[in-house]
Amino acid sequence: MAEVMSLTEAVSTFVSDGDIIALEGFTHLIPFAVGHEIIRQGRRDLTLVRMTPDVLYDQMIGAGCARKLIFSWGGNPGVGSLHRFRDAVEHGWPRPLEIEEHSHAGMAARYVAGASGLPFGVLRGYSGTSFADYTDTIAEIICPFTGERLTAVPALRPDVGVIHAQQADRHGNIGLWGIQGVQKEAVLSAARSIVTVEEIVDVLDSRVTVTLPSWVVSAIAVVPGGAHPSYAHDYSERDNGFYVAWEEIARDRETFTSWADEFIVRRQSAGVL
Amino acid sequence: MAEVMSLTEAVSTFVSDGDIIALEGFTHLIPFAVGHEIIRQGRRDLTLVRMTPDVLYDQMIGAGCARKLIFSWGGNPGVGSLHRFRDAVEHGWPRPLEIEEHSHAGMAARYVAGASGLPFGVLRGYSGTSFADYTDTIAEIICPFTGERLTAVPALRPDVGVIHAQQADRHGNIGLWGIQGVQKEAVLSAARSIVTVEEIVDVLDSRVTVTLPSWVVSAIAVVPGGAHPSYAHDYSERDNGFYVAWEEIARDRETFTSWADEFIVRRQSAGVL
Amino acid sequence: MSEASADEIMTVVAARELKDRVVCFVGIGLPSTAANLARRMHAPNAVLVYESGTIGAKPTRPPLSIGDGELADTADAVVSVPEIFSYWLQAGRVDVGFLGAAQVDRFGNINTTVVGDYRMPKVRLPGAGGAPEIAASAKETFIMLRQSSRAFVCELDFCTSVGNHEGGDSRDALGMTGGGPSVIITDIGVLRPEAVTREFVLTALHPGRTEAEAIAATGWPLRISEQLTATDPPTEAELSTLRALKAGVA
Amino acid sequence: MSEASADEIMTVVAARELKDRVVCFVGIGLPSTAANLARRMHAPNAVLVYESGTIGAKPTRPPLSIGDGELADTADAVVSVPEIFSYWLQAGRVDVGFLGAAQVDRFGNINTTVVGDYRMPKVRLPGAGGAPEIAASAKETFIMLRQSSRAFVCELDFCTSVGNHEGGDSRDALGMTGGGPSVIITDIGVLRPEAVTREFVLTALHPGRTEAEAIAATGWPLRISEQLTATDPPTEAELSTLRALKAGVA
Repeated sequence: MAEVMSLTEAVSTFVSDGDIIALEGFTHLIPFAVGHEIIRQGRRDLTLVRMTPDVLYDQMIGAGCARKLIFSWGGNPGVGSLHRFRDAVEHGWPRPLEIEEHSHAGMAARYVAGASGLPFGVLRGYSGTSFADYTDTIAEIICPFTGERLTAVPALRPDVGVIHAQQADRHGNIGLWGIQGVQKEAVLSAARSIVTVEEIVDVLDSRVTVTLPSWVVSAIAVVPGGAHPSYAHDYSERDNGFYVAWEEIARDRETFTSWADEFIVRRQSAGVL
Repeated sequence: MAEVMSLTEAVSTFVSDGDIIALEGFTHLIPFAVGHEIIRQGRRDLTLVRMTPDVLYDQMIGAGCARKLIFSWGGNPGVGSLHRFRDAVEHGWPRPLEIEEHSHAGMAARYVAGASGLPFGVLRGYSGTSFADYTDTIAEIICPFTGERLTAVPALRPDVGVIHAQQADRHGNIGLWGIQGVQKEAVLSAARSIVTVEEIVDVLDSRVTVTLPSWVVSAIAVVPGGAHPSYAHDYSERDNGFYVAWEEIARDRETFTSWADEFIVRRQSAGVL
Repeated sequence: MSEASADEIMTVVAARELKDRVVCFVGIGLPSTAANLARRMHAPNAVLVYESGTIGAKPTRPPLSIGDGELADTADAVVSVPEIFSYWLQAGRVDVGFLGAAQVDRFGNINTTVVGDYRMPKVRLPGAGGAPEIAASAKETFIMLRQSSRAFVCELDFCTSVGNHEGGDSRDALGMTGGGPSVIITDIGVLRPEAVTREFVLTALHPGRTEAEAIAATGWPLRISEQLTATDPPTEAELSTLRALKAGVA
Repeated sequence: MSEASADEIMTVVAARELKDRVVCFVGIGLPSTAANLARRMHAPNAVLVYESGTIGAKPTRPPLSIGDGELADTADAVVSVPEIFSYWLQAGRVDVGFLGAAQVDRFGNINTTVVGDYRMPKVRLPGAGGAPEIAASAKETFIMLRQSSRAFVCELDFCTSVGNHEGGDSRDALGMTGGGPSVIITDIGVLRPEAVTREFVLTALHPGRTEAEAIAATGWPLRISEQLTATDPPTEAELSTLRALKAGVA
C-alpha cells in the first residue's frame, strides 16, 4: 500500500547506494524532482536505467551518482549532445561510466519482461548491427514452431522504479494521461517504487488512461512541477527553453558544477529548478 | 482505411468458407450480430478462434459453421455448459469439431504474438498439466540467460478479426471502453477486420480507453445492440436472462434448430435477437 | 433466520480464509461469492482481481459472469486480458488464487476439462480458462468445491491446473513461481496439505458432518488430521450478509 | 521570397517522397519537419507515428522532441512505448521509416552510436533510439542527412541500424521483415539503391549542385546513375509552407 511521504523521506527510505534504479518518463512526466533529491542525498554507485537518459541523467552522471548506465538513446532531444554523459564516457569524468546499450525496442521488451515476471523478452531486432559485439545482454533465440531466428533480451528488474504522474487519489491509486512512455512498466518491473504527483485528488480525473493501484506503489510524494523542465500534460508545458539552455550549462565542467550547486544541492525543496 | 458498409456486405466481402476467424469480446462487447450474419450467409469449415467460446460460438457450432475451435474456456458463464459445443465434441453433431485447447494465458500470449508480428509468445504456463499431450501448439523454450524452462505458444494470425465497439468517428477510428478483453489484439493479429459499432459520432467519447485507427480496420458496420445478449458499456446491459434461458434452448437439437431458424436465419437484419 | 445450507457453510468458511488486504484472483461462481462476502465482513480492503481485467472490483452483488459491467464500473483499474495475465498474475502480484474444480486429486491437482477420455469424452467440461496459470503463479491457491467421490478422485482424467503435483517437492521441480494449493474447502469440511507429502488430509469438519461422510465422499483413502477441528458455525452476521449479498442488497 | 537554403531544399525533396495515406514512423528533427511539410502539401492523410506512442499526430509546428504534448493532443491514438514498437512497428504496420544519421555507408547502413572506437570513442553520439527496429521493420526506409565525406563513409564505426547490409540479398538473409532503405536525401542530391548490388548511387542533383561536389562529399567512390536527373526547385508554395511550418503558423 502506497505511503504518502515527503520527497526527502521517500528517497532516503527507498534509494540506497549501489541500487539499480529506473527513473522513467518518455519526454513527458520525467521525474526530475526525485533525481535532484538523489543528487542532494549524495547517492553513489547507482546503475541508472532509462530508455532516454536526457538532461536528468546528464545531471545525475555529472554529479557522480552513477556507476553504470543502461539505456537506448542518450541525447538532449531536439538540441544535441548530453555533455556530462559524453564527458563520463569519453574521459571518465567525474568517474568512469560503464554502459550497457540497447535500442528502444530492446529496452521496451526488457521492461515488459520484467513487469511480466518473465526472465527474457523476444523481439525482431539487432540482427546485422554491432550491438551484440559490445552488449552481453543480447542473445539469439529460435522459434520452436517456425525455426525463425529472433533476439532475446533479459528482463529489467530495477531495485527502484521512479515516475511522475498527474494525480494520486486519497487511496493512493495513481493516475496519469498523455504520453504514457514506459511508466507502468518502470513501476511494475521494480521491487520498490516512488511516484511523485502534481496533486492528490478525491477522485482521479476522467482523462486518466493509465492507473496504478496503490498496492503496487511504495511511496507517493506530492511535488507539483516535479517533472520540470519536462511537463505534466494539462498541468504544465515542456520548458523547451531550459533544454536549449542546458547545452551551454552542461558543456563545461565548472559551469555545470556551479549550476548544480546552486540549483540542485542548495535547494531545500525540489520541484522548482 | 475502414469502409462503412452494411453488416451483410461486410460479412460477404470479408468472410469466406474455410477462414480462420476470431470473434472476440470478453463477456463485454461480444459481436453477436456478425456471428448471426455468418450463420445466415451459410459459411462453412470455419476455424473459430476465441478465448471464451460462449453462447455465440455455441450457436455457430450448432448451425454447422465450424470445422475447428481454438479456445480456452467453453462454457455459459455463470450458467453451465454449452450444449451445442458439447454435442459437437461428444457426438459429432451437426459435424465433428476439431479442437485446439489452451489456457486463457496461453491464448492471450498467442494473440499478443500475432499482433506483435512475432512467431511465438512466451509464458510461465502448462508445466505439469495434460495440455501438451493433446495440443501440438505448446512447446518448451529455454531462457538463453538463466536456463529457465518456459513455454512457447505460436502466434494467432486469424484471416478475420471481428469485434463490437461503442463508437466509430467520422474518420473511421474505433473507440471502446469498459472491459477491454483482447479486442485490440483480435483486430491487430488478423489480416482483415470487421468492427460493428453502436453508433458513428463526430468525436469519440472521452471515456474511450482503446482506440483503433481507421487504417487498421477493413469494415465498419453500424449495428446498435449488435452485442446482445452481451452488452456495450454505457449503451446496454448484459441480458443475463438470455444466458440463463440459453441453457434450455441449447440443450436439445430440435429446440436449438427451431430457435436458430426463427431468431437468426429468418431475421433479415441482425442486432436484435 | 433459517438454518445455514451446506453451500452457505462452505461459502462462509471459504470467506474466513481470506485475510484483509489480500490480493485475490477470483474465479466466477462460489469463489466470487466467498470473496465478496469476505470483503463485506473482515476483509474490507481485499483486492478482487477478475480475469476480465478488472483490478479492485467492488461489486454490489455476485456477478453472473466475470465480465459484468459493474466490475469495470467499480474497479480501481481495468486492463486488457493479456495484461491481467502477464503484468499482474504471472508477475506474482496475486496473493491468493481462488478456484473451483470439477475433479480434484489428493495433491490438489484440478481437472476442469473432460470426464473420460479426452478424445471421446463422457462429459466435455468448459476447460481451463485462467485456472492453470492462477494455480501456477498465485502465492497460494484456495480450492472450493462440493465433496463427492465423483469429484474427489484417485486419478484425474485430465490435469488442467497443477496443485502439489505428485506430492513432496515435485511441484517445486516444475519451476513454478507460486506456492500451490493451501486449502480445499468443501461442503463437508476443510482439507489442508500435510507438511512433507503435500497430500491433502481432512483438518476440519463442518457442523453436523462426520468423518465417515467425508471418507465416503472421497475417491482416495482420505486421511484424517490428528488435529481435526470442528468448524465454528456461521454467525448470524455472516449468514445474513451472505444472503443479502446474494439478493443484491448488501 | 528569399532563395531556398540547402536544408530547405533537402526538406522539400524529402517531403515529396512521402505519398498520401502513407503510415510514416518519424524520427525527430529534419525527418519530422519533412513529414509535416508533406502533410500540409500533397499528403494530408499521411499518418505520422512517433516513438513516444502517438499515432496520427497532427502537430501545428515541428515538435522539439518526440514527446511534446501537442503530439498527444492531436493524435488519433496514444499508446505505450512498448506497444508502439511491438503492435505497430514490429508488426509491419509502418510503410515508411524516416531516419536521420550521423554516418551512412554505401549500402544505407547507419551509425548514430559512436565515432571512433566504441570503448574509447572520439565522439559519443546519442545512440540507437528507435532506429534499428524502424530500419528492420518498416516496409521501406528514407534516410535524410547532410552530405559530407565525414558522414558518407566507407566503413561505419558502429552499425546501429541495418540498411542493405553488405549489398545484394544479404539483408534478406538476416530475416528482416521490412524492405530496407529506398532513398537517401541530402543537401546535394538524392541517392537510390541499384537494383542488384543494392549500393546507393547518385540519381538526382539539387539546383546548383554538381556531380563533383557530390563525389567530394562522399567517402566511398560514389557512382552516378545513368539516369541522373535534376531536382525540381522548391515551389513558392512548398517554400512558404515550410517556412510557416517552422515558424509555427502553418
